[in-house]
Formats: sequence, C-alpha cells, structure tokens
Amino acid sequence: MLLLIIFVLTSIAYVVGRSRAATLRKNGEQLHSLPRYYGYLTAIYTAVPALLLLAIWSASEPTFLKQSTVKTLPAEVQSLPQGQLDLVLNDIKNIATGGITQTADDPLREASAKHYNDRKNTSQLLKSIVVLVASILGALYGLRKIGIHTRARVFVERAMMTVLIACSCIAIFTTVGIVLSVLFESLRFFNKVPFTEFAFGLHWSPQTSIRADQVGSSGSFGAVPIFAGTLLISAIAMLVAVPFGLMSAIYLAEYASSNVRAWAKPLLEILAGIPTVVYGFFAALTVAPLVRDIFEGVGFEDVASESALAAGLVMGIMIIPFVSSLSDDVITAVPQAMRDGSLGLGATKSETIKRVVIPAALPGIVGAILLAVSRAIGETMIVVMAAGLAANLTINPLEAVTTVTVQIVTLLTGDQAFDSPKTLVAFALGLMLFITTLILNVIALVVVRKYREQYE
Amino acid sequence: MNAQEKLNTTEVVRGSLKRRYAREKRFRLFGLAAITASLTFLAVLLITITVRGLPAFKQTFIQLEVTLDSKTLGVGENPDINELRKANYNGAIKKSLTALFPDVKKRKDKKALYKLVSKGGQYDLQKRVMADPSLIGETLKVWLPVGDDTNSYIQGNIDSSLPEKKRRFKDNQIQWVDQLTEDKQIQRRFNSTFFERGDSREPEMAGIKGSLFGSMLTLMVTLLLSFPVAVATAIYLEEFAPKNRWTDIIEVNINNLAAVPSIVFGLLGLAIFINFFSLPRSAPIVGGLVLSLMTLPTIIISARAALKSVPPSIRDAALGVGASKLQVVFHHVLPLAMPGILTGTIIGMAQALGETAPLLMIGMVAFIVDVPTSLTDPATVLPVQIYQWADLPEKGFVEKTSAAIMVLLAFLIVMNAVAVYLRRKFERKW
Amino acid sequence: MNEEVNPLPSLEQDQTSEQTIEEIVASLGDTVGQPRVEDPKMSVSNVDVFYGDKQAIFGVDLDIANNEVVSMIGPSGCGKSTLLRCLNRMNDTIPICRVSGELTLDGEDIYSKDTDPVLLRARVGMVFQKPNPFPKSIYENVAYGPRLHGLNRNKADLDDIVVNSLKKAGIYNEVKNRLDESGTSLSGGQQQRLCIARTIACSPEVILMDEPCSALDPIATAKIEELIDELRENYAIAIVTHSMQQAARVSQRTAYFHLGKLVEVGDTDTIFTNPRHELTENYITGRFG
Amino acid sequence: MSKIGLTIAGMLFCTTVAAQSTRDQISIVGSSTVYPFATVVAERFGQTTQYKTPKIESTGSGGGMKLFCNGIGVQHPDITNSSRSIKKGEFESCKANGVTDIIEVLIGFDGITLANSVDSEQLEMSRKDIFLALAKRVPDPNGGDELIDNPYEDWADVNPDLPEIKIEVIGPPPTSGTRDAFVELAMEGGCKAIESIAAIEKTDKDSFKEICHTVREDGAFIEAGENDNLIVQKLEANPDALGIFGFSFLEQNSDLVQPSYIDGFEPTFESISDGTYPVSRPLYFYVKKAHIGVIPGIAEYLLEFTSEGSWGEEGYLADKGMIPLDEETRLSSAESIANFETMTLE
Repeated sequence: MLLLIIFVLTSIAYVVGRSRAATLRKNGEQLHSLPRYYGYLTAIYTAVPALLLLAIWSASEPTFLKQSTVKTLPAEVQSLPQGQLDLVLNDIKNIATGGITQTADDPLREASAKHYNDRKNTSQLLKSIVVLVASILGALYGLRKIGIHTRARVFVERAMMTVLIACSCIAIFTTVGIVLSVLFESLRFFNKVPFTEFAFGLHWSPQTSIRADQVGSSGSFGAVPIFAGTLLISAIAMLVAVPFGLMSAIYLAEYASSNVRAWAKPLLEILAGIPTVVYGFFAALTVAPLVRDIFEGVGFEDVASESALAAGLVMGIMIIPFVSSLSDDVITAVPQAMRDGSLGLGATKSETIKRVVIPAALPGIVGAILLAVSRAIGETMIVVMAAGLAANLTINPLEAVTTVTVQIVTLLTGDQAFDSPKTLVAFALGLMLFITTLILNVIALVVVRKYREQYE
Repeated sequence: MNAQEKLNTTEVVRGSLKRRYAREKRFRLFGLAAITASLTFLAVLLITITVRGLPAFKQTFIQLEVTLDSKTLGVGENPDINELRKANYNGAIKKSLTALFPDVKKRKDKKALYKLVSKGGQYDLQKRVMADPSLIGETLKVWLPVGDDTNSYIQGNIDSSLPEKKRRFKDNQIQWVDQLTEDKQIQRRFNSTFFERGDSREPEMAGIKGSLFGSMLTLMVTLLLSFPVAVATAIYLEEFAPKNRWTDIIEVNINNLAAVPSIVFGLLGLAIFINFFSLPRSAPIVGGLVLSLMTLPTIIISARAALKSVPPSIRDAALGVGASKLQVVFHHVLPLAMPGILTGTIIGMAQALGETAPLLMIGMVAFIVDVPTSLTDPATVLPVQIYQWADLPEKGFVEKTSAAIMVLLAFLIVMNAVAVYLRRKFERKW
Repeated sequence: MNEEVNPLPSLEQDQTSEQTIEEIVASLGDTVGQPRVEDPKMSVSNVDVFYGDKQAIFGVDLDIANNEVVSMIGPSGCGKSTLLRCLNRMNDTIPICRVSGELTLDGEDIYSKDTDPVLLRARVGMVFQKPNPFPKSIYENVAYGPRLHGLNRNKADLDDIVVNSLKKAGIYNEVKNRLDESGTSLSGGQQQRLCIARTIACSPEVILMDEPCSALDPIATAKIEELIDELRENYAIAIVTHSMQQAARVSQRTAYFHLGKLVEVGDTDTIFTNPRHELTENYITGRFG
Repeated sequence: MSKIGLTIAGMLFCTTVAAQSTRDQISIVGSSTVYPFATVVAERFGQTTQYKTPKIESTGSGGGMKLFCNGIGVQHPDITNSSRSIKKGEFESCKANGVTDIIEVLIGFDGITLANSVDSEQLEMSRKDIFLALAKRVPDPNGGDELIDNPYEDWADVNPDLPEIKIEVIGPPPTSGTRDAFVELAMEGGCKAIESIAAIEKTDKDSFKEICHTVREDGAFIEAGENDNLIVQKLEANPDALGIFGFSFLEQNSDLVQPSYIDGFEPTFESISDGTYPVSRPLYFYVKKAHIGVIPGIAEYLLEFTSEGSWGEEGYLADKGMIPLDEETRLSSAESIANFETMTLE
C-alpha cells in the first residue's frame, strides 16, 4: 500500500518536474538537459529517500515492537532467555494476528497482544507519515533543484550507472559467498582431520559414532574412493555423451537438411531441459534393473543394482545435448573457406569433417567437453537416486560407487550424529567440488575464448 | 608431369573411391545413428513415464451408503466445529462396509474389507458434514476413493492368477471387488484429487497442488530477483563496462558461476541465508533466493548475447543524432534485444523449475500438506515432491511419481517451446 | 558464408529500370567471338545455372584448352565465379543450386551420374579468393591431398610430392626451413602460394582460380601472376579476376561476362585492344563496372 | 561504495523477512525411518484438529538432532524424530544451547529383516549363522580360536541345515542407521554366541567390538544405497540373494519377498513387539518442552501420536508397518507424556 503511494507520488513528481522544466525552457532558460530528465531527477529525489526510510523502518520495526511488547510482560517472563522470549512473542503475535493459538484465553497475553497491535498500528501510521513526508520533501527539493545549474541528465545517468554497477557486482558477491560459506567450515574440518588424510586416504567411512562406543568412531575420511567413484561415473557419462553428442552435432551441422535441423535441435534441447530428478527416477527404476538383467544375462556376476554403469549411462544421456549444442556452435564457426579448400582438393565430406573441420574446431570441442565434465562431476540428483552410497575403490563399472555430491547430500541429511567432522566434511567436499569445477571451467573458458578469437 | 603420371593419379583415385565412399556412408550413418539414438532415448523416457503415470490420472471410487448417525460418529447434539472435525467418520464407513457384506465375521477378514476404502475417505465425509452439519442422522450415498491395493487391482496391475501368497490383494478382496463392480458400485473417474490436494501419505489422496504452488512462489521470487539484476548486469558489461581487470574478473566469474554445480549453491543457501541470516527453513523465499543466484549467470549470458547481436550501426545511428549512451541503450538496443533476453530468461526459469539438489540443502525436502500461500510458509516444490515420492514404500506412489513428472515435463516443454518460438519469431539477420 | 558462394548474387545491382533480368539478358544478343578451341580440355556448352528460382548463368558456351590461361572478367555478380565453381562441381555444396547444359572434361560429361565429384575435384583443382590454408603445418597442408587420395606409396614419396609442389608453387625457398610451422603463420601472399602448392600436390589437370589475388598486396600479386604463367606449361588454367590488368597480363584468352551472360570472348589482346561488344568496351575502358 | 550499499540492502531485506515471520505450525525434523510414520500422524492431526498440519523434514536422525539442539525459539524445530536414542553428546549440546527440558517418546519398533525372493526357499538361521556368514574375520572352522579371514562361500558351509546357495547379502552402507542397528543387533548377538569371542569381550572390549562389527568386504556383502525399493527389486531378480531392510518395506512388498527366520522367529508384528524376534530397533521422537503451549498444537500432536488409534496394535501406524510397544508400556508412557515428563540422562 505504502509502496503504491510512493509509486504514485513518484509518478506525479516526474510529471511536475518535467512540466516545470518545460515551462522554464519555454521561458527561454538555457536548461542543461531535456525536461524529461528533470522529471526523472525529481522522481529519484522523491522515491529513493522515502524507500530507504521505509526499508530501515521496516527492518527495525520488529525490534522496537518486540522491546515495547516485552515491557508489558511480567518481570519473570522478561528475564527469560532470548529463545524463549521469542517464543512468547511469537505466541503474542499469533494472538494479535488472529492466528491459531493455544493461550488465547490468557488475559495477560491478550493484553500484550493488544499492546502489540496498538503499537504496531501506531508504528505503521508513523511509518506512513514519515515516509510520505520524506517523499514530499524529496520531491520539493528535487523541484527546487530544477534550474540552469543542475545538470539533470548527468545526475540521472550517474544514478542509473550506480544501479547497473551494483547489479553486476552481485555475481562477485555470489562467488565470495560460496567461497566463504564452504571455506570456513572446511578449515575447521581440516583442523580436526589433516588434509593429507583427506586427500590421500583410501578409506572412506564417515560414520563417526552413531553411538559413542561404536567401532571406528573416529571415522575415516579418506576421500580417494569418493573422488574415484565420481571420476568413474563421470568417465562413463563422457563415454556416452562425447561420441553421441559430437556425432549428433556433426550430423546436424554438416549433413542434416535445414528442416531436420529445425526439428531435431529443439528436440535434443528437451533432453537437456528434463529435470535431473526425472533422470534419477528413470535411472533407478528402469535403467538400473535393465543394466543388471542384461549383464547378468550375459554371465557377469555381482552386478550391483546401483551400478556405476546405470548412473553413468543416464548421466551421459543427459549431457548429450550439452556436448552437442556447444560442439555445434564451434563446428559451425569453422569458416566455410576451410571446407571449400578441402572439398576443392577432392576430399569427401566425411574426410573434410574428420581431417579439417574437427581439427580446426578441436580447441572449442575440448572446451565443450571440459564444461560437460564439470557438469557430470557436479551432477547430484541422478547419482543420489541411482548410484550407491558404498565407497568402493574400484574401476569395475558394474559395482556400486559413490560420488562427492551423493556424500554431501547424505552427510547433511543422513542418519548419523551431526557433530563435528561429519557435517564439516560435507563442506570440505563442497569446497573440493567447487575448486575442481572452477579449474575445469576456467580452463574450458580460456580454451573456448582463445578458439573464438581465432576465427573472429 | 607427363601423361603417364596423370593417368596414374586418376587410376589411383578411382581405385580408392569405393572404399572412401563406404567410409563416407558409414560416417554419415554414425551421425544419423547418434542423433536417432538420442531422440529414441527421449522417446523411451517419455513413453515409459507416460505409461507409468497415465493411470494416476484416473481414480477408482466406490459407492457406499453411509449412515451418519451421531452415535457412530461419537458426537453429541448440536456438535461444535471441533467435535465435528474429530468425529469418527471411519466408523461410519466401516459400518456401511459391513452392512454390504454381512457374512464377513473374522477380524482378519474385516480388516481386509476395510482396506477396500481409502483412509482418506473419512476426510471427504468430514468435509461434507462440516459444510452441512444437518447431514448428521441422514443416510448418504457417497462415492469414496478406494484404497491403494484395490486401485491397482482394478487397474489390472495385480495378477489374480498368481497364488494368493504372492500378491497383496487377497482372494476374498478380489471377490468383494468383483461383486461391487458387477453391482456398478465401482467407478473409474478423473482423479481431481491429484490436482486439488497437497501431499499425503495415502497414495490415493496425494496431490500436487501444494508443491505446484510452492514451485510457483519460488519461481516468482526467482524471476523478480534475477531478471532485473541480470538485465542490468548484462547492460553494464556489454555496453558500459570499461575493459579492465575488474570487469574481466566479473566476466570470468559469471561464466564460471554458470557451470558451478547446483548443489554448491545449496551449500551457500544453507550457510548464508539459513544459518547466518536465520531465514526460515523450507520457505519459498529462501528457495527463490538460491535459485535466482543460480539462474542469474544463465540469464546474464543470454542477455549479453542478445545485446551483442544488435549491430553497432544502430548504436552509431542513435549516437549520431545526439542521444546519450544511456538513451541509446534504453531506447534502441534494449528493445531490440528483448526477445533474446526473454528467451534466455524463460530457459533460466525452466532450469530453476526443474532444479532439486540445492533445495535439498535448505530444508525443502519436507512433508507439507497445507498449500503454501505466502513466501515464508513452509513449502516444497514439484521436483522435490517427485524425489520424495520416489522413495516411499507404497506401490501407488510409483504411478503418482510418474504422473507428477508428467506435469512437470508438461510445464517445461511448454516453456521451452515458447522460448523456441520466440527465438524463431524474432530471429533477425542484420 | 562468404562472398563467392553467395547463393543469391545481387543481379539487380545496376538495374534501375523495371525490366526483368531475363529481358535484359535477351537484349544482350549472342556471344560475340569464338568460345570454342581445338582439342579443349574442358568444354562448357549451353549451361544455365539457377539458385532456387533465380537464374544466375544464361546459356554459356566456353572452352578451356591445355596449356593456356583463360580469364573471366566482368562486373560483380555477373556469374563468373558461379561458372568457375561449376567446373569442379563445388556448387554441389549449395543445396539450392541447379545446373543444366553440358560441361565436359576430356569429353566426359562431368555432371553425368558416372562422374564422381571427388575424382573430378582431384583432377580439377581450385584456388580460392581468400587464402585458406588449413590450421595445420605447412607440410601437412601440402600433404593433405596426396594422403587423401593415396597418391604416395611411402613417406619418401610424400616428401617428394610436398617438396616438388612447393617448388612448383615457387614458395619452397621461403619455407623450406619451417615446414613444421602452421600454414596460417605465413603472410597472405605466401598463404595463397601455399594453397596453390596444395592444389598442385594432387596433380590435377586443370586449375581453377577464383580471384586469387584480390586479398593480396601488389608485390604478392606479382609473384602469383608470375607463378600462373609458369604453371601454364603443365596445366589448363581458368582464372576469375576483377583486375583487367591482371587478365591482360596472365591470360591468353579472355571472356567477358555480364549479368550471367557470356558477352564476348576472344584472344586477350584482341579483347583489350579492340572489343567488339559495346558493354565490353565500356567495361575495359572503365566507364562502367 | 555500491558494494556497501548492496550489502546493506541485502541485510535489510533478510532481517525484515526473518523478523516478520511468525509461526503457528509445528516444525518437525529428523530420521527418515520415522518419517513415514510421523507423516501419517501429522496428516491425520491436520485433518482432525483446527491446527495446521505440521511440517516434517526428513533430515536424518543426526541432522534432526543438530537442528533440534540449536536452541529455543521460533526458528528452531519443536520435535525431532530419531531411529536411535539421543546421544550423551547431543543431549549436552542441547543443554548448552538452552534446550534443557526434553520429552522423550518411545513410539515403537522397526524390525530389521533379512529377506529373499518368494520364489526361493525361506531360510531359517541363527544370529550366529549371520555373524559367521557376514563377519570379516571368524574363528577358524577347522578348530582353534584363531581368527581368520572369512572362508565361507555357501550358506551350507556356515550351517549344514541351510541350503547350498551362495552367500550374497545386499545391505545398506556404513553411513546408514539401518546398517548400524543390524550390525549391533544381529551380528553382535551372533558374536556372543561364540565362546572364544565372548571371552574376549571381558578382557578387551574394543577388539571385541571390532571383531563383531566388521562386515566382510570380499563381495559377499553388497553395499547398496538406502533406497529400499531398489533392494527389493534386486531380490526379485536374484533368488539367491538376501536383503536387509526395514519391516515396513517387507509389509509393502510381501508379494515379492519373504523374511528369513532368525533364531527361530519370523518377523511379525507380534514377534517384534514382544521382543522374541531379536533384530529390531526402537524409534523415538523428542519434544522441546519449552515450545509446548507456545507453538500451537504440540500437546495435541503428542496426544494424537500416543493415542491407541494411532500407535496401538490396531492403530494406523501399525498399518504402515510400525511395530507397536506392548500395551502396558504404551499406557504408562502415554500418561507420563501427557504430563510432559522430561527426560534425564543417567
């Protein structure tokens, strides 16, 4: 509501500011900018301080309300610890807003709730007044500023630039946030478990004591089997995705008629758009039993129902469109002159593709594959649903392995006690995951960029 | 070069042609096979899920004559709303079942008989009575949903030729159901429950409305936060940013963020929004915040591509007539790039809609029955609902899961189709 | 796609009147001069070329003989590049392009079903407007064709072919110490000569050149022209050029095209000193084009 | 400058949202084993009372405890489910964070079953057989107390009464609570039946545990994930294999798999409930007393959970596969719960 009023006021300020400037201009004043900019200027003065006030008020209002309400409560309640006080307040607020409560008949609480409501109403009223006054004052100030000396356009544009720059900083903030959120916890983990054990230990068994007297209650945090498992599944995925993706891209870019291309490309992209949880469901319920039946039919024994193969296959299929669309881009970026040169020498189309187009596009394709690898490593839902939890150190794709992402999910939602190293190791794994993908991504991006420059 | 040599060349080339053409054909076939295989897989996936999920859109109902006398219900005269809520509707249903099959005497058999009707049936009755308390004392003919096993029997998923030990639906139950079917007291209808209710532990009562609303609220937050910020960032980087180290860092950052595993964003959300700012767990607002950080790079990258595709000549033209740089961008470049930006946004949103992993970290894996109405209400989202259902022991949830997947895919395909359409429609060659 | 394969050449470029191209072409009359020679290596008879609905070449007749350079000149979009690309069926790569009429190599129809485009292109090499070496080493660039076709029996053979081709292309001395360097590291003129060497390495019988010097500076151009003159000893050469001076310098016969029609053809000297068609005269005197 | 502004804006936004949220809904976290039972109760509770349906997160027992013990207040959960009793360390960390009064509710049991496909022979084994078949190191079958790496390949090698099929057991990984319970209850139980090892217990508790709790790693025990549906499928496909999973899954899949007898008892409601079936674990939930009466509905939720209609022998929880407590215990604990008696850790 208040926001709406501010919006209306801002619009009015804009119109008034503009017309005022227009009048001045008509009267022969040499204004620096177009009237419209004076309108914007006034609008900014109207809205920004008011909104700022509103935000600050709204943010601090609960605290004031709380303190004021707490004062109405009996002393023994007031001296309760913070958490309990919050609960009481929650109850009071529930009463006040007419929500479902259990203590509605408690007169003391009722009184507090009334007090709370009164204060809240007063506060809202005051807030409205203050904000409106601020916005009107702002508007007046803005209107006064209209004149020859004000370079409205510069001001407005500078304000806009500030907003734009602020927005583009969010990406940096996100990265910083990620690093901070995983780094501290990881450091705490490495204080308890030496990094060398984490990085080179061959035994992963993070079940530190479900009960205190449990064996191996110290847990062992050798991350090698997890990373090996991740690599195994990713490798299987890439074995599926690279040939299929690349060949699809080649076919679409070089052979397919434009009609086929127009249909096949969006269809392939659907494959990329299917949520990973759907793939996970499909992998667990359809592909994994199929893989097991097939291999046991052929005479393999001990095919895990959650074989790395099943998860890897499905993940590979998920990544096909990723590889194909990136490769398609780089293949079509190879200049036609290259193809002409080769065809003109009497090469067949496939020879041209194999010997000229692909080598020329290779850096770009490698970049695409690296990005795909990083995606495979970070993929979560498919492996959570279809891969195992057993940290086997194996290269047999028919066995169950576990991955970094699976471990993060199970460690943070698992059944074991949630103390010390175990939660922390999830963050350490997250950090490793972030660093690994970061390195892959940066290499891939540099490679791709270099490649693009080559033909631009 | 003499004639002999030339002849040689021709001969040599001609001799190898057959082999080379075979290779050419093979290569081409590989390509075709690759793309066909990918598309076949897509088809297999969609068909499997449709075949599994389609039955879930139908629900079996059983017609019962239920007497709502106050004694069975255990309510007094003029019961208040709480009494009505707690009344023993199940008892009434059980009574009417026993009335239908008076021969059933043994306790075990009775239990089997009661299993024909869904546990949710009582809530249907409850709703009706609460809406109209005067029904108490009346005898009603009502259609109630059947239990999970009965439903799968009627769907033909239980093979009655198997020995009794090997199926969950026993001989006497089959006999009862067959008799009811003959009496036309069993009907298959469109499963409106699936779209009208929140989660439930009884597969026949479970619906996706709660998670659908959760998804919408979450997406709304995502869209409102990520779209303006992404467009602003793209404009700054593409049109204004000086080429220096700082902007280079931002750029590498964005490209990298686009490829950071989504679960890492979940860890970020857990550490920052929940632990540091103590925002509520399982809330759409937190989900939206995390997802918007995740989709931001996607939208930025496509928005930049769209801005870049606007030819410099247009900027020069506008600058030439004395527009400021900002005016050029907002009056000319941005409108021209808008279809491209929208396409990218839709694709980013589709990605966010299907995302599960980061939400697992911030408490959205929860059993939530009530449909969320505000941004801080506990909520779950469609993909997480799918994940949860996939893990439940009740057989009926397999088809429910597939049905929920169908709904999710329908949304995603529509979104992608719109994106493709937009892209085609506004594709411009400058 | 770059210029020379532009499927829709702007035929209407210099047309202000409302006449259709067909009408204008009809008004140009028959080809002036003698398109036929004795014992032609390649022969073009009554060839029409269409890009989709648009006709780009109208009933052209032309022969190319051994040991001569035929140059094709004319304003932009007159179809000379299109005709050149028909001679080794490079136009096959453009789906909407359709060719009718008869083109022969040693009397065999090159558009017949029995003719194989791969073999044809091995026999009729092509050099493009922009130098387009592959992003491989110089050696690999030249060895590419022989390897494809299996022309060498062993590594020594291949070395021979590479060195010979580079020598014939007059670039060997400049690159003999850096055969492992990338072909793209050379200067523009060197690249173009490398491309010529690459073509020669397949031991073709005819070499087609599509404005081979248009991207080069005068010094590099001079070198290439010198080279063309030397190559004439062994090959039949057809060259498309924008530069009339170049045509005059390197070719024995010249064909002038206008709007897809072969307007005049004859000895280079005659064409440049004594053009018989009005359009030819306008063009070579620089009044138009 | 803009960075500072942005940070401030973000903080303002977050604190506003955080401060303005009130809660009138019970928040439950914890074990995924209890989850299917708690959700049924919650759903019914939501339908039959005026309160909102509680929100139940499946965070695992440990994760639940951590959230639960983080403190008193609206942002912390009211109840945590657990498939084990609270640990001393957890109790203390709760205390340290002000969560001093905790009500412990033992709700029932979850049987852990060893099952195989209905197509194959139903097995009868003892816990000792289980230990001998699955432990990493067992006493030398040729005599002597020396421990050697497990040499058994067929069940018949372990116990001549068992059929001659390959030992192949599919079970959860070490991170799982089910695995832990299985190891403690089945294997350790079998371990004690072997005198030479039982003797060790008196002298060296640690090595006793190590012997009893270490599962063989030579492929006879196959670690699968925690998705029990998959284990059932695998059993269906491989009649020789046995699988370890919870009783509720057995109930739901009684058409596909059958349980093995352990120490002469088949897992049924009765045998688990009266303790004759040896491999079952208790299920708990814990309630913060401080939240009762403040967050609406907690007391009623407790009441609903502990009513005969839900946790009784004929209750709906039993339908979902939870094994009820015996009647006496139910009655007495329902009473103490109704009085909000808090637990102490002895």
